[in-house]
Amino acid sequence: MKLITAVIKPHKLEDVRAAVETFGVTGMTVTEASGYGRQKGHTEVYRGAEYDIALIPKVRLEMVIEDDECDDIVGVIVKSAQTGRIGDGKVWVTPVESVVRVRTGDRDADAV
Amino acid sequence: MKLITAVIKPHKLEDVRAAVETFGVTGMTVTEASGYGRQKGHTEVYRGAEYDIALIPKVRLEMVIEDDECDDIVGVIVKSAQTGRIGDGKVWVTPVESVVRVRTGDRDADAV
Amino acid sequence: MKLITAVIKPHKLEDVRAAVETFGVTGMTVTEASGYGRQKGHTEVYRGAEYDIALIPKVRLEMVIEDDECDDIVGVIVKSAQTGRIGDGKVWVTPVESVVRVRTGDRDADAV
Amino acid sequence: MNSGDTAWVLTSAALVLLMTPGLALFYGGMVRSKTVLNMMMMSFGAIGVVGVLWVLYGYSMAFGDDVGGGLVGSPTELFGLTALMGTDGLEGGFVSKELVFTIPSMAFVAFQAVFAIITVALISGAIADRARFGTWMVFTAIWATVVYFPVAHWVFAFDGAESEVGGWIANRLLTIDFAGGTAVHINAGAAGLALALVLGKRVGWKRDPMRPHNLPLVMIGAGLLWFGWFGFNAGSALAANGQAAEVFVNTLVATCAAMLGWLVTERVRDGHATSLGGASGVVAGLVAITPACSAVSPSGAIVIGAVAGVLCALAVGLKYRFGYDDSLDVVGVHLVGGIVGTVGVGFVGTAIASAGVDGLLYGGGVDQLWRQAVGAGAVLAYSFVLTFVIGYALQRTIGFRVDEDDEASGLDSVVHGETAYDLHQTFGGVRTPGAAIATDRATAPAGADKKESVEA
Amino acid sequence: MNSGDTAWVLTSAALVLLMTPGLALFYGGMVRSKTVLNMMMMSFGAIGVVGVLWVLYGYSMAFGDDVGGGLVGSPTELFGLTALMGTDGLEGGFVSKELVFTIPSMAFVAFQAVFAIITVALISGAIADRARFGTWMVFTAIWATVVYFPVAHWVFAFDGAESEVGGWIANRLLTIDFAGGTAVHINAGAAGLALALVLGKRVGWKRDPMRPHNLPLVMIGAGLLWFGWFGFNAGSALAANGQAAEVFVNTLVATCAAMLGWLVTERVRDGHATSLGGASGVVAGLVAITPACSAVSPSGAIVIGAVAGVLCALAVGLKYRFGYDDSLDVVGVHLVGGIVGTVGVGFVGTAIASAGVDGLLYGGGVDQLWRQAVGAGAVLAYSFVLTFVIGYALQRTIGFRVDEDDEASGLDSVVHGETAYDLHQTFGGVRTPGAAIATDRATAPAGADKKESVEA
Amino acid sequence: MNSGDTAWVLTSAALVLLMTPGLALFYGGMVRSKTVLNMMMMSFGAIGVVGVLWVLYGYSMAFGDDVGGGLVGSPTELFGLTALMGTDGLEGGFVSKELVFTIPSMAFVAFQAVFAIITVALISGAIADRARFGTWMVFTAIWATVVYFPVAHWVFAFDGAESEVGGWIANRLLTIDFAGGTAVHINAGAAGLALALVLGKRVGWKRDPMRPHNLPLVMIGAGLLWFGWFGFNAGSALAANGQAAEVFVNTLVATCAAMLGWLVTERVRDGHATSLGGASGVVAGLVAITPACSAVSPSGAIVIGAVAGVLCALAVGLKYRFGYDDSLDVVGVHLVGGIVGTVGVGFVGTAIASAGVDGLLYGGGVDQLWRQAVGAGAVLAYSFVLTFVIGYALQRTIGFRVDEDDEASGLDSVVHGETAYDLHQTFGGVRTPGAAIATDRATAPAGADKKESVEA
Ligand SMILES: Nc1ncnc2c1ncn2[C@@H]1O[C@H](COP(=O)(O)OP(=O)(O)O)[C@@H](O)[C@H]1O
Ligand SMILES: Nc1ncnc2c1ncn2[C@@H]1O[C@H](COP(=O)(O)OP(=O)(O)O)[C@@H](O)[C@H]1O
Ligand SMILES: Nc1ncnc2c1ncn2[C@@H]1O[C@H](COP(=O)(O)OP(=O)(O)O)[C@@H](O)[C@H]1O
Repeated sequence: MKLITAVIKPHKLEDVRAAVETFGVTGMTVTEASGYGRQKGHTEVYRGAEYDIALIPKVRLEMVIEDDECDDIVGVIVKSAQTGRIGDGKVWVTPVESVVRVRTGDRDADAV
Repeated sequence: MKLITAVIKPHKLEDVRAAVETFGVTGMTVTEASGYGRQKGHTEVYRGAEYDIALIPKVRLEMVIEDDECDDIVGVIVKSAQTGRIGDGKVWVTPVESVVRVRTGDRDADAV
Repeated sequence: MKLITAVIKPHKLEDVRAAVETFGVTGMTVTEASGYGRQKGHTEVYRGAEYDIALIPKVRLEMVIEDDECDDIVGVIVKSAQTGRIGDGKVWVTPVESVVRVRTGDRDADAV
Repeated sequence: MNSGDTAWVLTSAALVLLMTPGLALFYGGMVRSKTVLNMMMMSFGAIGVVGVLWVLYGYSMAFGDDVGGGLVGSPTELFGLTALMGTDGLEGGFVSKELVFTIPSMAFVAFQAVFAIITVALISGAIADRARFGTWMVFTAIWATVVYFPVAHWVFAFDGAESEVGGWIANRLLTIDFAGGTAVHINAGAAGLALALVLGKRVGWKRDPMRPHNLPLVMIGAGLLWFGWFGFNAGSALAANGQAAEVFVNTLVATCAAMLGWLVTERVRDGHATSLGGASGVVAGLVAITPACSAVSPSGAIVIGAVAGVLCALAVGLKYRFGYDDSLDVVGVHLVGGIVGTVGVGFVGTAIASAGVDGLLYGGGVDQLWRQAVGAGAVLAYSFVLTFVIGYALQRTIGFRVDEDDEASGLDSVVHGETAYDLHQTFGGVRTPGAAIATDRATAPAGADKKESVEA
Repeated sequence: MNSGDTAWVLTSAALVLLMTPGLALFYGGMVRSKTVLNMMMMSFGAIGVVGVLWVLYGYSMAFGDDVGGGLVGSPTELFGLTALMGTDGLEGGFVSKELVFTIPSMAFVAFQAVFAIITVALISGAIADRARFGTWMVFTAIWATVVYFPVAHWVFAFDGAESEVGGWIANRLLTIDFAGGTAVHINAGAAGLALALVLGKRVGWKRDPMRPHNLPLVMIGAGLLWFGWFGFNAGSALAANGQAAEVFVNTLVATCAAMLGWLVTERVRDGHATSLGGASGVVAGLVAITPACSAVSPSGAIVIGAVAGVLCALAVGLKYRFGYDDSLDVVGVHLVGGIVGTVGVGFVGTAIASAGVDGLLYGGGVDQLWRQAVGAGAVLAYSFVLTFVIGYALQRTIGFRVDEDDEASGLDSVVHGETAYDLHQTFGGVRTPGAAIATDRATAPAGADKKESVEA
Repeated sequence: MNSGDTAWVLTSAALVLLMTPGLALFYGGMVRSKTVLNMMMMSFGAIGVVGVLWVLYGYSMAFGDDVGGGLVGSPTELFGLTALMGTDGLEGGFVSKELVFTIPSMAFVAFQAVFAIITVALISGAIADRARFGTWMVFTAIWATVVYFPVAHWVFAFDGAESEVGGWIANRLLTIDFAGGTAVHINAGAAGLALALVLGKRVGWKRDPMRPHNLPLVMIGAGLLWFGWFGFNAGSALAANGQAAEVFVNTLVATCAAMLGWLVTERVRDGHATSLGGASGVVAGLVAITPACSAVSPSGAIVIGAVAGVLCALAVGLKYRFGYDDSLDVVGVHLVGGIVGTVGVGFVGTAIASAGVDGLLYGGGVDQLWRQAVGAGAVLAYSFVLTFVIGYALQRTIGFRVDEDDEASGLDSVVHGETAYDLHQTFGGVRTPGAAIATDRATAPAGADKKESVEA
């Protein structure tokens, strides 16, 4: 099993979800995140004092999937999350040794 | 070392924590998350316009633990987080190459 | 590639970021987290009823970086996040099989 | 008709109306974020129901001539209020034909309407997080009719004001209750206790942390309540005169003293003076000075306030000892505070105050003290028993308490189909998985049918 | 000069001033968290612009003697209001030399100023999330001058009050509009519709969920609006008399009925009675009773309220059917509610009310009904056409709508350079990457230059 | 006694009382989320302490006959206010025996009480996030006694109003300060500066971002302040007359102009017109028109407002240049705004205004100008010096500033044992690790003992 972690622009969440669903990914876990990178933040001014807001809102997705689907799904995520502008995010893959569905105790392929 | 990541129902957090503590797990990191999966969300209505709220509140736990305790602890988490109803969540295990305690610089088994 | 995950005290975020930047780490993903461990929380009182607030605010950083930089960067993080007091946090390293930059499709070393 | 008096009573009526939304905020901030809307809607719903009933027959039951041997005013006498309409027209300066003392009857109607409303709304604090909204709406109608309107008649209907023969507590027992320590606060407090017993404890009570989800909201509520309460108390003079001014000062200073009393109690006992304590002290002080505000000197007001602040701060712990889940302390604040103020008049009342008689500590003996105690006790007992019966009957018939799953999910989403906050910097207002919007009501199925599971 | 009347009108003016910040909260809570500040600033900005214009020439245009064949009052007659100053001095009790009926002209100036302000602010609800703030400020100035001041003259300038010859709707057509169903609500509603059409739909409308980000904020707003509205309606009596008291009761009870009407409609149709529905019902009821409050009995007020609650609850869905993005339902609530109330007087008006005539259902025939309909229609048409022209001209010249990227980012950060909430337990107020603070304005470049990309 | 005047002053007193909770919100929204409760409690605490002192001896010190060569009124003369009680009873319409002009003394007591309260509360903005709450409470008592009561005597005690011999600024120097530009705003502003210097800068000042955590809360506060300020200014006429009406209009329009002035300044300098700027402009305008509102024409009010808006927008940057951490700009807004208004009267005052004399620009020469400048300077100097001494003494004895760890953790949890918000959709109200609840106070150890470390 693999764990795909994707950090993307928030408004791309639904596009990505819809895209991976066609590959049979029916579950994922989503967290709010902030990103720091090439994309620059913006400036806010409060009573004349300027603040640079460098952290940019992102969404972080985690999907545990089967090994053989991995490359395809990464490709699908990249494609559906792409706007071509700086800050589109990253996708990375890490190995998973086992996964369990809490409700049933099912393991690995049966668990996702 | 292993990293156990568990996505569970929020109200099970304390049960899980208490359960793993008896296995000597004294630390963990908790994040708020939202889940998408078999469990369906609910509908909200604002001035007659309906919204399906599909993302369901979950809690995401991370514990770095020693290799030999791994199976037991996963078992304990699954047991203590189970309600038997759809949406109980997932637990997955990934390999950890090293871990450091920031305060002391202790490494690996000493660090957790 | 490796993924460094660091759970640190919130007010150390900027120190860590500045420190790793000198090692060429130009991007990272940040999430709000709560920690449970040796560090004890505090007590709140509402109309005479006491609550122990055990979860302590932390910041969780993720950086995907190249293998050979890993040890140095972990060292730098530990150093810059250290206050020497309980609750300084943990840093752990997990293997990454591949990473993609969404904007360009660049892979691995080019992607971060 | 006196235009200055009328101006003050109209202003006061508006001030008291604001108290109920203020209460909604005060209560709403104290519950968990998953039930704040339900908490607020119990107050807003009470406004809707009681406001309409008041105009139809409530005012008549409270201020009409005695029927039923003094139990209540005649509900038909002023039904629909048409009898109170009529002015002298443009040339006559629109002076009202029907007066209560120096003000138009209609101004008195409005002023008393908002008293009825807030009394009912106060009760909701005792049953936070677990009541069916529909049943609550039915309860407000029945309770107002069977409990509040009669009690208001006893306490507020002075002989010769609106009708010839008024209530027994005001005119025969001669309990001093200037602005409603008995009719409003003891009444609501006793009813809250009864309902808390009927509905039972919240799931997880004493185990799960049910701390306030938004204390600034509580503070906004407390501020608006305090502001509005000047209308409640000083407006009860029904005139802009020296009495109203004395009452105003007493209301201000008793509240200050109560806040300090509560904060000091907390600091000594818990080690922290809290903002929730400050806000609670404000309300406790306001409650306690309500019956007493025209019968004490400013120093007496300080005493009543300080005592109420300390005692209520202690009393909110009673529920843990006796095991009733009076969620937002309607008993600890309104019942106890109401008793402190009502009985306190028997101790620190003074004849130099505009409507006072000398209490025990001012050499007046126990005469007034027993009048105060009997008045308080009568309202307490009546309200507790009747409310228990009404609540029990509703629970047994249409059901008053939601089921456990819905309670765990939170009433906002289950009952009202809403979420209070959507502050996500990231998800907020972006499409999220499955967030299809059905807006054409003709084709969409009803929302209730779609609900599958919200028990996460 | 009558001091009681003056006290009441000054109080009412303060109450109505509060309505605009209340509206800012009501509207602000309904948008997404990324535009709440912009939404609020549209209201606050309207206060600033219209307040200044009112003093300069607005009051004069509304209440000066007819010029232009009755279109408007003379803008120069009372320019700067200096002509209305002057009192009898300390010995004379500072009695005002210039009166409107029994109150100082200046009190009337203040009271009417806040009417002008809120009418303009109301419009902003129709164009949430997408208007350039600078253009909005220009729009408020033009719209107040070209639309509001003339319409206020027609409806509110009674012959002989401030000036000799007043407006045609008030004095010739004899439409009954006690507190501004036409001049305020139909006017703002029609203008909102026109602007919504000119600016077009928000990006993602009907696709992305644009649910309210903070419903307790909406409830605070609704509470303050209700409170302030007593000044709006009962203050329009311009005296503390029997009429004001009748109006007060009608305003209270109609609102209660409307809230219940809206909630029942929702419960039946959607399966949930919502808090947003309760708050919306409150506003719908207040809107509808505004023109009618001095012309109906309390029972008539219940009818008008209930009808408005139900109809407005249905009308807010029209935008989805007809495809205009009236974001916060200025049309569904203010235009529809205003029509219900204005035309409703033709049905349930009654001569026993202080300023009423018998409507159709009270045997009065259709005479008043057509007067009401014509008054409503005239204001609606005038406002819609003029607003459309003004909006279109602004869009074509300086631009009214922000570009798509800015709209997606949210106007708060792009236009105002601010974020509404910083509630992060962890990041809040700790240094975050790159959070350098430039405070010496002399050396720092202007903020606007630094903005690079906020389109995430 | 005039009932209309009394109604207006009672209403005004309630309005001004509301200003302090309004200020709590205004200030509370501007700090970081970890200190919002502490910020609000500094205001609420001030209400408690000053309210009680006022009744005991404060009113007497401010409005009793001169003692100490005119420094202050006699503290014993009206101790406890019992001397002001007494009415003509029911038959006499409860007319007060003691009057100030046409209103009951007690109404004046209430009205002036809330002035004392808000002045003290204003100071807290200068020392956000770092003051010990207990010491703050002690400070409020000392400062009110030693600084405010005397200054109020100088400025507000007119000969023959409450007592025979009043204060020197009001009666001898003849500075025009209608509603407290000197006694309230310059006074609080100078005190804020002194305390900011005594306590020193916050940890991380100029380095960490300390942006407002909740701007809608700031806007609610600004709205309530504006609303209440009509009582502050127009209520200072102590009557519902032509003067009150003029003052009302001036207060409205100056604020509008100030808001526009601040927004334009920001737009030009920073590229963004902000909501915080709008709210700040509102307050700056209200401050500046406070002393001037009865002495200028509406056009003059526009000038004073606009100048204050621009100057205060610039002045809030001074702290960065001179290096004092006046956290929420008590100096930049209240001191500067107070000076603009007080000295401004010397320029744009006009004799046609009810209490005005011609200023420099109206051909009145410099006579009034120096009176204004001397009055302003005297209060500024007295307040600054005394406050510095009081603050320094407290810091050296019981300690005024919290330690660094507590400051980093945030005062809410450390000092008050509370967290302002618990909005977590997930954790909120579910059991979290170790969340044991101790509710039986008899057995539980005090909370303070349990605190181990909150310095994360
Ligand atoms: N080395 C990294 N490790 C983890 N996350 C990263 C890393 N670099 C960037 N990110 C995440 O990816 C996001 C986009 O990166 P950025 O450099 O701004 O743009 P791009 O990926 O288009 O070059 C960042 O906001 C951050 O959340
Ligand atoms: N493939 C996956 N990868 C990561 N998290 C998942 C995955 N599938 C489900 N989840 C998480 O597990 C939660 C429960 O899954 P769900 O399918 O609703 O129920 P169950 O696990 O009981 O079948 C989801 O809300 C989501 O957070
Ligand atoms: N086994 C673990 N796995 C993951 N995170 C942990 C683990 N133990 C501790 N942590 C995280 O590290 C933080 C600090 O740990 P703690 O035991 O309090 O102090 P220290 O690391 O200084 O001994 C915790 O708040 C938690 O977020």
